Amino acid sequence: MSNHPTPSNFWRWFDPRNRQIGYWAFILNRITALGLTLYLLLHLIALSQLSQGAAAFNSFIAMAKNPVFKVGELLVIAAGVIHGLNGIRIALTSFGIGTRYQKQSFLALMAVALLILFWFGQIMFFGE
Amino acid sequence: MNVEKWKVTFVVSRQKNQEPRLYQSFQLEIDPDEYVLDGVERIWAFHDRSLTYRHACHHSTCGACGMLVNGVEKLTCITSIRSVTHNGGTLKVEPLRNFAVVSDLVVDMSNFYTHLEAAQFGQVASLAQAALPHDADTRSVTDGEFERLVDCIECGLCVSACPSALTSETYYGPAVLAAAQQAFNQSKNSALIHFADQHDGAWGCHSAYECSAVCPSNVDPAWRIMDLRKKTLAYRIKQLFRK
Amino acid sequence: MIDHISSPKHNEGIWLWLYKILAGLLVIVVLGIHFVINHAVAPSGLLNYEDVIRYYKVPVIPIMEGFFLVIVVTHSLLGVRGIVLDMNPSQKVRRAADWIFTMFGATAIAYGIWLLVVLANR
Amino acid sequence: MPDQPHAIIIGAGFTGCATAHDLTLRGFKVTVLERGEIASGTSGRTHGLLHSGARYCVSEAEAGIECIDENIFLRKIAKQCIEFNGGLFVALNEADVAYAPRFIEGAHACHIPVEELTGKAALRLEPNLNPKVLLAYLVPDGVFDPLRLALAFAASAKQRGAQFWPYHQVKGLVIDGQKQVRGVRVWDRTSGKEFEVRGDMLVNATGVWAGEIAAMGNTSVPLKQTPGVMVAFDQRATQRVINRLNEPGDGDIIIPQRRMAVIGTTSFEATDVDYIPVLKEQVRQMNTEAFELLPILRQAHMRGAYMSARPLIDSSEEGRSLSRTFKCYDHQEISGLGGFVTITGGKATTCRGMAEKTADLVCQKLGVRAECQTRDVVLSSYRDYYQN
Repeated sequence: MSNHPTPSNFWRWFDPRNRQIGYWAFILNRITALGLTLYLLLHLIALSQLSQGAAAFNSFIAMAKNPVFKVGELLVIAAGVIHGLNGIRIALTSFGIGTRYQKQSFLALMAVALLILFWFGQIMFFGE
Repeated sequence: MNVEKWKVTFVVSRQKNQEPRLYQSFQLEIDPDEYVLDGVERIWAFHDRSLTYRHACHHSTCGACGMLVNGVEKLTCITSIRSVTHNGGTLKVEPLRNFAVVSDLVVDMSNFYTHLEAAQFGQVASLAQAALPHDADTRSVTDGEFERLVDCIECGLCVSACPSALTSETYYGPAVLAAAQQAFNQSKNSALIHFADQHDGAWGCHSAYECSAVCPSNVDPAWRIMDLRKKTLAYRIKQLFRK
Repeated sequence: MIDHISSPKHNEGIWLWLYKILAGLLVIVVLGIHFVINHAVAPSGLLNYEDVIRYYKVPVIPIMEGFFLVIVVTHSLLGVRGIVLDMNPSQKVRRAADWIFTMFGATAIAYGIWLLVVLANR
Repeated sequence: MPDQPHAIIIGAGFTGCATAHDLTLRGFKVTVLERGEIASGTSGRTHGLLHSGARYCVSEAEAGIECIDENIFLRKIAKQCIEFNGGLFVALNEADVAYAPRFIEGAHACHIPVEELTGKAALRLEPNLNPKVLLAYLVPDGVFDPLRLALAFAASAKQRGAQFWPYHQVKGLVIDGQKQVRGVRVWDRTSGKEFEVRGDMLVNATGVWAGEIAAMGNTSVPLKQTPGVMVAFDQRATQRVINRLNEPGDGDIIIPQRRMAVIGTTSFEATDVDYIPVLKEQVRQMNTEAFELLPILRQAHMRGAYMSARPLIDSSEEGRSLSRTFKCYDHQEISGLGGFVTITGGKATTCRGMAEKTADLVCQKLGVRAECQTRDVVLSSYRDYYQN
């Protein structure tokens, strides 16, 4: 651990100790960004199944219906919703809109994110 | 007169000659209304003369005494002991993060000051220009033209709390960008837009808002960075149509 | 003295940043449309091959999905590039990273569009 | 004598930094040793009042004249860290009004420009004043940032080659067989190492600690260490410095600084000034006096309280009436110790003048012919101090 700025300090981006709400938003944004990028990569690879015809794709979908995959899928949706809603906040505050209410807007948006996730969870696990 | 006394253990970061950091404990019996800086000064005066720390004005106008107190950036001269610990408690004092340690609690801020100077930031401004638009605190007390020392005391707390400053020593950091914003308001010098328009400038900010959370002096650097972004955008769009 | 003050590093100027923000907002919009259409056009949720192929027969769909692919890939790669820039890389590392990001993005987009063309023609 | 004489200055407060600036302008090689950070002693802890001299024009014309002269110089050379909005001397009762004729007379004698105002006019200028104000005088007071003023002098000196060694404490003097100071033994507190620094002249600019350094050479300085308390409130209640129109007393000056109001001060004697605790009783008494001037501060929040010890020249009187002027001592004359001078006393406002007198004495002792140039040389940006 170095006291002066150095790339090897990067893990401390994710250290929320003694930090406030805005920092939590930053950490969530960065984690979800990295998670979604990874998902994008996997998603593109998975979709190649489509090019290989009906059988390949349908068997992949069948596999994707098991609960482990569903939990993974819900995580992706969570990341997307959090990153997206927080992204709206960052975009607006970056143009000086609501900058002074960044804490309140983050909490409100995360409440919305929770509601959306409950809704998705409901449909995905108990919907059919 | 009866003065309340607390027993407080100061845990102080010690570091000399670039050796690894050690923590040394000092037991102090101290009036809880004294400030953390007073505690540090007592340690120097009565326990260990080799302790080094920065300080000057003891009333939050110079910005020299920024330290981490229990992990949080504080201007120690106005942080009362009562507000950060309890009787019988401990109080951890460390140097600011994101600066190289010179000795014990002293950090090297030369890079920071070089950047502030490059941002063409003056310490004295008119009352209107020294204030934040959403905080009219010092204006309109009296009529007439007055000047005052600006809010930023260049203490570096914001840099210590900034996640972007953790990994990049060339990132200007909140105080410098806030300084550029204020300088641009005063001079409208487009060189300041070029200064801000890069990843080391306004785009390296990731909106964690910790700078504004720890600022002891009402600068609201995060707000100023966002304002600087807006001004940069307006300037660049205007440039597009001028050509 | 530090020389980067006199010579600014134009590694992320306003336009790339603005693009990243706007692309991010567009991703949200398109994703919203995607979900609505998804449920309107294919109520079962595109979970078998035939549904997917039928979905892509609607002419606007491949165009929308292609657009979505481009903004999602560029937004995410610009974001990751921002994280790399936060580490204050040397000029050499930065150029190498930029090359990798560009190649990766171009490959991903080309591959995605090829996939769209294949599906739309089935 | 070498081509470039080498002066060692102990203490990087206002006087030390200003003397370094003056001596480098006169062609000296300068090394400044400071046991703490720049301005970490009395200098940093001043309230930051750039005196017009009016505070002393009745009791001590000499100090009053020094202040107004230096006030004008500093406004020219150190504009970068001065709020110059003027000041008011305010009369709240008949006793204050009775003091006015002496005040006017003193101000004229010291050629300090003053402008008389009725109570009403004063309230129009500063609405937060006690509405009981009967009479007021406008004076050219100002406010400076203490650390930055010292840094600006230090930066200017550094740009002309002066070396600053903060966290270096002097442990002893190096004296040769002819009772001549040749240098000092220094303890580097950042590394723990001890070593010697040699020079042609030693300047003791340690202010309130001047006696300790002098004692290392078995010589002395007549000095009284008189601390006072100051309190900062989080409201800039006025734009001008507010002074009580009367004899200097506790809590009779209120200074606007950034977004604060700083109240000063008290006066008592102390022997150990390395750590002076803030005495709550003094704070309470002083606040009561200050609230008389600006009742609005009763509702303001106290931001900080601190102690600062003035070095006052001892003419064996009580604290308040000690001289506010400064003195430059040649230890050759005091105890026959050569190569050693002490500068102490004075006010922050007069630091440039103190440096001039000190540098004059240093030049005279070393037979160097060089004129003082500090009256016109605008100081470098204080931030340059941190550039290598």
